[in-house]
Amino acid sequence: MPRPSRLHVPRVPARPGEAPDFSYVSLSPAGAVARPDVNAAPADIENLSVELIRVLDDEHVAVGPWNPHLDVDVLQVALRHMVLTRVFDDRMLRTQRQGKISFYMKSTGEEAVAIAAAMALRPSDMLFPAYRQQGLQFVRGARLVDLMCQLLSNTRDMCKGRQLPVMYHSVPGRIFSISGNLATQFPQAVGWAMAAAIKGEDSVAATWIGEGSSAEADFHHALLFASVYKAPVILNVVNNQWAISTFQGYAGGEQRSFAARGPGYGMPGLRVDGNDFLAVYAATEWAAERARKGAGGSLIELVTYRASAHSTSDDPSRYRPKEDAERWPLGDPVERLKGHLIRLGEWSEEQHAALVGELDAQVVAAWQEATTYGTLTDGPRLDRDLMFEDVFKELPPHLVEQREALRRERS
Amino acid sequence: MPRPSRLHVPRVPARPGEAPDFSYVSLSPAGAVARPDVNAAPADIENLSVELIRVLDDEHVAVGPWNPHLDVDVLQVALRHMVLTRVFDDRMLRTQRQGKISFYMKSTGEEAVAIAAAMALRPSDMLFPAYRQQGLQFVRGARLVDLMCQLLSNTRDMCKGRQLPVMYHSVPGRIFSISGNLATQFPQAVGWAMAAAIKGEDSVAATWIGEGSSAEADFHHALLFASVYKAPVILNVVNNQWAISTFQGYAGGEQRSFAARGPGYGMPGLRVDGNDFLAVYAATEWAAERARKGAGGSLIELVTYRASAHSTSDDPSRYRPKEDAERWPLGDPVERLKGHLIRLGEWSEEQHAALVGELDAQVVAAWQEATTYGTLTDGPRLDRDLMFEDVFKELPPHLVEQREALRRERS
Amino acid sequence: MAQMNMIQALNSAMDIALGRDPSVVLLGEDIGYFGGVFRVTDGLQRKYGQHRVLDTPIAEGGIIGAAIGMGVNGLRPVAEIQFADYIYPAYDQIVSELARLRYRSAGAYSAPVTIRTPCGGGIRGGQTHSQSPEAIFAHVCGIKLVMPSNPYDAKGLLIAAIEDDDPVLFLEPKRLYNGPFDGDPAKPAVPWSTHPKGEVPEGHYTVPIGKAEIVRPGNDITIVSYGTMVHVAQAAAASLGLDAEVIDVRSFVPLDVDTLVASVKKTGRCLIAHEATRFGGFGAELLATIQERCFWELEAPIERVCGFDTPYPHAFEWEYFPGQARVATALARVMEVR
Amino acid sequence: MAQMNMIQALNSAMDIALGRDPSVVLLGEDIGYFGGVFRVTDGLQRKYGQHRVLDTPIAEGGIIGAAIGMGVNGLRPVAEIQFADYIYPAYDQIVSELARLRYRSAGAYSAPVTIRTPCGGGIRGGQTHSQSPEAIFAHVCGIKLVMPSNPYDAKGLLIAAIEDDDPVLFLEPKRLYNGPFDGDPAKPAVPWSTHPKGEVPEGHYTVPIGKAEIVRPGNDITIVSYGTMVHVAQAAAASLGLDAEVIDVRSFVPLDVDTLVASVKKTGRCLIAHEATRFGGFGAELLATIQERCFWELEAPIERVCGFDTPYPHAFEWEYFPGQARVATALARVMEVR
Ligand SMILES: Cc1ncc(C[n+]2csc(CCOP(=O)(O)OP(=O)(O)O)c2C)c(N)n1
Ligand SMILES: Cc1ncc(C[n+]2csc(CCOP(=O)(O)OP(=O)(O)O)c2C)c(N)n1
Ligand SMILES: [Mg+2]
Ligand SMILES: [Mg+2]
Repeated sequence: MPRPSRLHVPRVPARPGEAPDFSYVSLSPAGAVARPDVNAAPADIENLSVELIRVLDDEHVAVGPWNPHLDVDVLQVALRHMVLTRVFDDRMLRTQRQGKISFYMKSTGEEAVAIAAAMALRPSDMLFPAYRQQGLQFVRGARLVDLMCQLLSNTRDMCKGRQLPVMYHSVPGRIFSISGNLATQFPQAVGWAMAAAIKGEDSVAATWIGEGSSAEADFHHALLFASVYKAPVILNVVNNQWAISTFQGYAGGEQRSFAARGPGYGMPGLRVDGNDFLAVYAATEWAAERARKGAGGSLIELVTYRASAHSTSDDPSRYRPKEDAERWPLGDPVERLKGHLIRLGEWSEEQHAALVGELDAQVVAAWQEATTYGTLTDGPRLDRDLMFEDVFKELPPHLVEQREALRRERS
Repeated sequence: MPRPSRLHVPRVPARPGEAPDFSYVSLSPAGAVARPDVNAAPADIENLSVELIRVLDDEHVAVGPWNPHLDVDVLQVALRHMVLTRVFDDRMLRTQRQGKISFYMKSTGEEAVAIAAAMALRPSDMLFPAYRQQGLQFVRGARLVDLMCQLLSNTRDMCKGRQLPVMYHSVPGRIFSISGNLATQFPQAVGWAMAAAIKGEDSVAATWIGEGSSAEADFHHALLFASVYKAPVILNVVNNQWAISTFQGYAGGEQRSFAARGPGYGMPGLRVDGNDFLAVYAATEWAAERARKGAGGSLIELVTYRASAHSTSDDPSRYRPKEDAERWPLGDPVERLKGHLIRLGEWSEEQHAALVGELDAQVVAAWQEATTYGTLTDGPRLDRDLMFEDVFKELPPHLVEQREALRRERS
Repeated sequence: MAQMNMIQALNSAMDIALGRDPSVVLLGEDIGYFGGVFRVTDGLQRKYGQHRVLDTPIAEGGIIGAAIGMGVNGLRPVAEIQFADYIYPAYDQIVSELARLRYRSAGAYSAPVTIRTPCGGGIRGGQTHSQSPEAIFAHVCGIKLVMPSNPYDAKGLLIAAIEDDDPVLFLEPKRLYNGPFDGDPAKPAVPWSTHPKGEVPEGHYTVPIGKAEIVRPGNDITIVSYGTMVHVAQAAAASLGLDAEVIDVRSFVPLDVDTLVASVKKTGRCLIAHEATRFGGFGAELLATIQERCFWELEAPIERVCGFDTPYPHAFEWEYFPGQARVATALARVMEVR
Repeated sequence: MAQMNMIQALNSAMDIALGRDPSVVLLGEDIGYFGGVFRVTDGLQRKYGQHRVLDTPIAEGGIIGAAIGMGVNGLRPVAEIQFADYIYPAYDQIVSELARLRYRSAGAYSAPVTIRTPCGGGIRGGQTHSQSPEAIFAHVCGIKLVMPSNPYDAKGLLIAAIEDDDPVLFLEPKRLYNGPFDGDPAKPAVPWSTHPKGEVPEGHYTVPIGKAEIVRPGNDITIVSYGTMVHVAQAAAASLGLDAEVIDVRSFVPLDVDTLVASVKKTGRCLIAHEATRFGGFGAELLATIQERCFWELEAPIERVCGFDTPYPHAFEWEYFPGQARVATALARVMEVR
């Protein structure tokens, strides 16, 4: 008789067919967490990694010491970016379903994470995203057509056809090239920040990683190097509860918050309501100021929920309750910011519907233009010689030879 | 004019020519730290990662709640193991200096770390050491001659000539094979512990890593997997202040204790006086009991000092003050245990001198025997066919061919 | 016998291994409750429980590190790396540890870990879902390395791998999961049920590691290939009406040199085809081995048809992929030499 | 001109690079205050400060990850990996990131990182201080790969590497640090001052990446080699009184195919010698490349003399090492073929 296993396996709160269960998410009331000085010693502010920094309360009122007191026009711009992200995601999903692009990844439900952070940072700060922070592109002024051409791998693709859809970058927007290999950007962002410090500049690097990806070695290397050299970096863990089918408990979230890793390395860790635009903004502002003052990096856990599928290759109804997203206790980031503006008397349902319509029309128009530059299957195509370029700065002889061979084959 | 660098670089307290400076080591008085229940929640015992668990006070008296109350004969056995380790190290260094072995690594000043842990564990527990825990071998009953034959890569070498000196193992002693690649044993120990749990056994795995090596990815993987599956494992970080020439501040020790990484992953972290046999014993016992009860792994930081060179290839006078070791605030582990036994009236300087003499004679005798089985340069040699074995369980055709080619070459 | 695609065949192999030997455990990202992103482990956690089919953190290095420890403690872990492109974070644990443990400890310790991972292109996966890293593991001593090209071999080789006391890296050409693929993406997909190797016994059997297979005997030229390219090569030879002898390498380490050499001695000509990039690829070792042993019988230079020495580009998948036309051109060239 | 051993030549290269270009920074384990375990960076932190010559945590993956970020932010990092045997934890950052960044971003981003690491055996370092991993990097697209065999090339190639806008992996055969080594450990050590390539200009110069060197012209046979084996091969050929043409590959990627091919077309015979394990080693690519292009000129099979396909065993260092006798036997065998 074999003995029964004694191994602990993380509990997954609810599976398909079961009722959603978010009792595991520990919440703090909006406004309840103190905002320490940006130079505070990490050991004195460990509570930030346990509590939950929130600004918007259930009545959509901004409360407490983390309220960034933003002007209404800033809030309206933020809402616009968030709605655009959502509209864009929805349309692009449809184009994928129609077979126009090979793959897509939505950020639905976590738009505030990227947009608030990008707005709280300076244009000179460098961003190292994972694949689900498309909001950064909008804040940093990307043209919709340019993003779409990347998705289409067409003749105007910024990646020259080399990357899967959504693996954007932007040199003018200071957004780094997205990698398909999870987590690798994390230590790179720290290195970038170290270089900024070495050059005596006060720019900050910010980077994002999924809570699932935080299990990778790169996460540790980033925290360690950031701590050792006090690099001016903001390390964001987007805890959207799921990594494809794997619950965050399998990434260590069952025993402790992800924010708590920060204090373990002698760095502040902030646990933040990721669906609260104002809270994300305020936390990012705090960490950026801290970094710019030379006090070193911070780890920010953004507590949010991946409301859509992992990607167009995924079907979440196989591994979690269908009603999960609606029951997520931190609500929807777009609805919450919208509610706040309405509450302030600076927005209305009518204005909102008009905005959605306007942005949707923009997206549709951009898509029409983008497809004129070709799609994966139709229209103009990138020159296949491009396949051999940029492996090195200059083409070495063996790639010249291979390029010629392909030319001959296709002539 | 380039701007001055803003990068933070860890401070090294003292370099050659400067006075030793250990003001950075935060101490707690012996007996001052409470001993929580072994089932305590990690969040409730974070103080253990900040304070310093100590039992032996400056008068060599065992005090406080962590006193393991060991019998005198156990203490005498412990002292014997520690003295043997030291004598063995000293003799083996000399044989290296005489060109008899190619390389050696001493554990001088940190003997308590391995010996107390091994004595506190059960023989059925599995040990995954780094290269500086030779004390484990003595506790687990290794024959001196067997260890020496490994150092000599001779005809009785347990590693069949394949490993550098000190890369021992022991199947009956349940000591894993030491790797030259730092840190790799850490997640392996966790996997071993997971397997023990899966099989329903109550054995514990213990593993050791240098504080410098804790920077490697494997350290993170180990903590993470141990936390996720509550594996019955004891993760020991031997903080002997130096990693070759690199001060522990470069491994993250400037901002925070290494023990504090534990709570970051939701696991207890214990900061322990590594030169205090009783403290190391007690902490190991606590962690083992916790693990056996199913409450999961623990991280133990052993605060100690590498009193000798890194290895026979190293010269520490190039990078730290010569008088450092003497001024180390936690003293010498052998002297402290000896002082404790004397204080108990169970030991004397005369007995000690006799013990040193006896063990030294044992070591010398064993060396004489070991060299009759060959040395790197003289005497009988391993069959060179062995070079091709154990790459795979059975020799594949290409290795048979290569073995034959070598036979022909040498005939 | 049953009809199985490669996914079902692999699933059946693990089902049988789990059923026969309580020390077999599976671990990997998304493999448990979900059954794997390619569904290769579908249903196994339900059948064998969460303690034998483990979902893991996303940490390939940790997965292999833990698997080694499990192997040392008497289990037979089968670890999945979600895509071969993501095996690099585990490279150190594989080459420095898993592959060397038996050697460095003179047999005192070893870990019978099997690592499964989907490889190869042709699924529009772009540069990070299309790689074929066999060469960087073939050069490492101490780990066996195999790749099946059909469901029958997939099941038999996987059972053999799990039962093997040495570590085995098991590469799964994902383009073949659902059906044989002759390199023409425009043709409608063909299921394995149309192929004789889609007939798979339901029970236990093994395909020996270390043996190549002559999938088509012939006399004009030897085509040495593996994985997806076995099917492309056969189609290319057929398109030219060549009487080619097509060899499926199947096992890189150990390599079945005798079968290769006997064939080339017979045909006097040889073409090597693989998807991986050419420079320093496994084709170089195949070519070198054959040249060393068949020099006097060779009537023409051995040629290699491989992936170009660039990452696998999303937009140029079918220009990149060494398809039928490229193989056929090379075959014609080698045959032309008199 | 000055007399320099390889350590001094490498040190001088970095000194010059740091002096000429404020964006050059060094980072690695023990490289700063201490000057490196082989003392290659001795004195550079003292001269250029702690912010340009950085001691790092022991985390090879972190070192390369951070170096990439630094490179993206306008620096030219030169990272040291203490031993090539310890480069594997950085494998993912090197192959998935450093080597692919320019390609995947279509030139928008790139990182001119140089990675230096001591490789090879012959110093009683056992299996974890003796490895020669060139093959597992040569197969990766997007990173240049070089290995000098003497102080002159070491300095010139390292300056070229640091100034190169592509990433370069720079392998240093540590057995040659202090003097040329012909493979006979019983002979007294010879210093570089006895060798013409120990004469090294004190100032700035480069040796181009991508060019092999004919270190000894000859007509009987071409010996293709690199690193320590260049010296062993020369001695072996001399011991037989052969008029061998000895080529030092120097640059694996890009490979100077023209020089190799021209030589073998001339001599009609070829022996390849390297220390790395044979199976799937870089010798296979060299052999394949030459066979494909020189088939009609070859008078005998190309042979390889390499390390055995086992880890580098401590006790059998000199049986393992492909020394003069083994090279000479192979040379004689190739020459014998008529
Ligand atoms: C190194 C590596 N391992 C595995 C994968 C496959 N993979 C892609 S996304 C993903 C899940 C990531 O989850 P998380 O980090 O939580 O981000 P999220 O998708 O929730 O935004 C996995 C396992 C990969 N891309 N890279
Ligand atoms: C992966 C790896 N990187 C680097 C080295 C080289 N190395 C050997 S020991 C050592 C220092 C380790 O220091 P620490 O972990 O503090 O252990 P200690 O020597 O102090 O016991 C280094 C860098 C190695 N063996 N393996
Ligand atoms: Mg997630
Ligand atoms: Mg240390």
